[in-house]
Amino acid sequence: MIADLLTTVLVLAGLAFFAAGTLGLLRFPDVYTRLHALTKADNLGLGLVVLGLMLQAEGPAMIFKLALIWVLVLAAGATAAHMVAQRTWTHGEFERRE
Amino acid sequence: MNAALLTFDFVLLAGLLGVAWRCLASTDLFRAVVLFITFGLLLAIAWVRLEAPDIALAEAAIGAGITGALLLVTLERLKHIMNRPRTDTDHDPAPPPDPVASDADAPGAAPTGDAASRAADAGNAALSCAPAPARGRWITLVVTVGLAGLLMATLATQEHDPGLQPTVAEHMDVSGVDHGITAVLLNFRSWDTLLELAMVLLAGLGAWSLGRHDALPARPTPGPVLPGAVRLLLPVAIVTGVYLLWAGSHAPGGAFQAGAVLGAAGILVSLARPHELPDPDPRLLRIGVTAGALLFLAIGLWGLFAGPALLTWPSELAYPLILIIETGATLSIALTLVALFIGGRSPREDT
Amino acid sequence: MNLLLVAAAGFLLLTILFGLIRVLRGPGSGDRMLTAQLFGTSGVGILLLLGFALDQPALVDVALVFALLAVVAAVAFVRQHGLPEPAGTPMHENPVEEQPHDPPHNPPEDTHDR
Amino acid sequence: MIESLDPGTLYPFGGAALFALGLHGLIRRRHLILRILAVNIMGSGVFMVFLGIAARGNAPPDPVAQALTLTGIVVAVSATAFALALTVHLARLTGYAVLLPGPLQTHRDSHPDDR
Repeated sequence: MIADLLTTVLVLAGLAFFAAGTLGLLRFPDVYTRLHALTKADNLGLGLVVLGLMLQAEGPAMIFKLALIWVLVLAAGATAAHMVAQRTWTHGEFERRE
Repeated sequence: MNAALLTFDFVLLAGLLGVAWRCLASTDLFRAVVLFITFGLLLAIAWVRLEAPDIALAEAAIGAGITGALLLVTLERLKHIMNRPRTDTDHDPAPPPDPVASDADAPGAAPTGDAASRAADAGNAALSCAPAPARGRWITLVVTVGLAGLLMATLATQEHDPGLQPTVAEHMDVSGVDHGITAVLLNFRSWDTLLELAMVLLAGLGAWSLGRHDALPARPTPGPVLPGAVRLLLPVAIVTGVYLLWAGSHAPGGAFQAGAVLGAAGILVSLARPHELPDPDPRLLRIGVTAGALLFLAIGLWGLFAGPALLTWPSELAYPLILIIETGATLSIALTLVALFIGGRSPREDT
Repeated sequence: MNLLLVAAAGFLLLTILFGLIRVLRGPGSGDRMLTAQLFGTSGVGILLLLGFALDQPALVDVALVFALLAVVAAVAFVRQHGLPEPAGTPMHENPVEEQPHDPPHNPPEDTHDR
Repeated sequence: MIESLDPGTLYPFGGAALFALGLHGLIRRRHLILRILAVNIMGSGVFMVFLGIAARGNAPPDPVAQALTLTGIVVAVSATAFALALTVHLARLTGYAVLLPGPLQTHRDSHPDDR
């Protein structure tokens, strides 16, 4: 019962970060600030959803798998964000508001 | 619950159709490719809703990893070709002579807002393409809408049929595995799988035969982040691939999913630091690429002489044989996908 | 509980569809690639939520594959799409550039020091 | 009515629409990359019809249909990769990534094999 309540709270909090990330992606003026919005969804949004689902998981194997997924998404998001930022920087295309 | 799932299905289908439409209507190739990657993601979720986790696994590995990388590297190669100087002075270096390009200026056919997006990325000028001509628009629209209506009417009147599911369930105990799809792929309908491996091999050979000048450029790795990420991801990818191969005997997974994951991992490695990679021994590469089909064929022939018939195996030996075949198939599929991505033979081979 | 998870998955699907606006608008290819990256994360979330809601543990494997390979497209984009190429890479060994009588059309990459 | 709309009934219609959309794109667009994408979308529509029919009803889905779809996806990705390689080759020979009517006109001296 408590676990269900905690799951609800955590998943909803995670969704809030996903919503914030998408909103930032749409509203922020240039690539660098949009990167910032993206990593919020990766780190905290998925992190909170995974944490909420861990409370519902059966057995340590499933919990481990969920944690692994989160770590992989973190690594992928950080790498992609870094590389896109670097590429934009080296090309000097500082894109302005449309 | 049901209503929520139904809403989810409708939104998903609308999203799939919308993404496919925008993808095919795009005048910017890069945008079309990103939309196609998104399409693959939504498709994997659709397969989940159709109770096909095996297909979703394959779609995830292929859609997220392989197709995206393949399309992006193709765009890069095209950009390189289009931007390079022309030596043949007789040839007209004007933009592609679209036979109906004059129609593109017709009202209604011009793209809206794409000019700005193209200008923002001047380096991608070679990656834009003419919009569809206005002429003939209504004919194809009518034909395709009519075809879709016909298909839908057929589907709507079709009687529900349980299909072959009861038959497969009945014979599971002789298949040697506990997962229906693996049993079908490697025991009940092994012909399909053998021909599929042959098909993958043929595609690889075809790309290989186009020559060696299409090699991947060896660029220095910018900074330590990418090698670090690869160092983290590669072991996990290999373990995941082997896990999927092993899981295929009793749960969603199998040779194709494992091969696709390992192939995507190989693509990641070749992208991350091609200049540090030693060129593989061509003979070993050839053995690896053909291993799946040859192993399958050899065991199938053994079945002809020692067992009941070609491509069949006695049920007590089925599990180890299937595992051997699947291991070979995984290796071949992974290597062929990497070879298809790199494109062309290794430069060392001819020297 | 399951209803909440399905609704959450539907919400993530909606964020993907809204994010498509960024893909359509661009303006740069970096923006589009970033958005695809965000879609990958949302897709992982949807798969996990559906896996728990519909009690299909195999979906966690699908999400694992997605999370694992999410970076491949982005790396392909950055490595292939636009990083300045150093001179002397295999792609530069194309025979066209060996013709010296066509200087105005040299590709920008050739301005790097050999 | 609403309760009887299970995914197995709903998705095949989406698959038919996807197939038509892909066909439309295949006919209308000239750039070969877009045509390859269009063929892939048509294929996805076919897979969706197939898997949808396999998943109809309350029984477990038909494993034969799923196995054939899996085979189809692997063949599709190999064929796509080969088609992309051919497109690059065509562009290298002619300078264009569209199919033109008439005999193939290649750049003289631009193909390494002629070196």
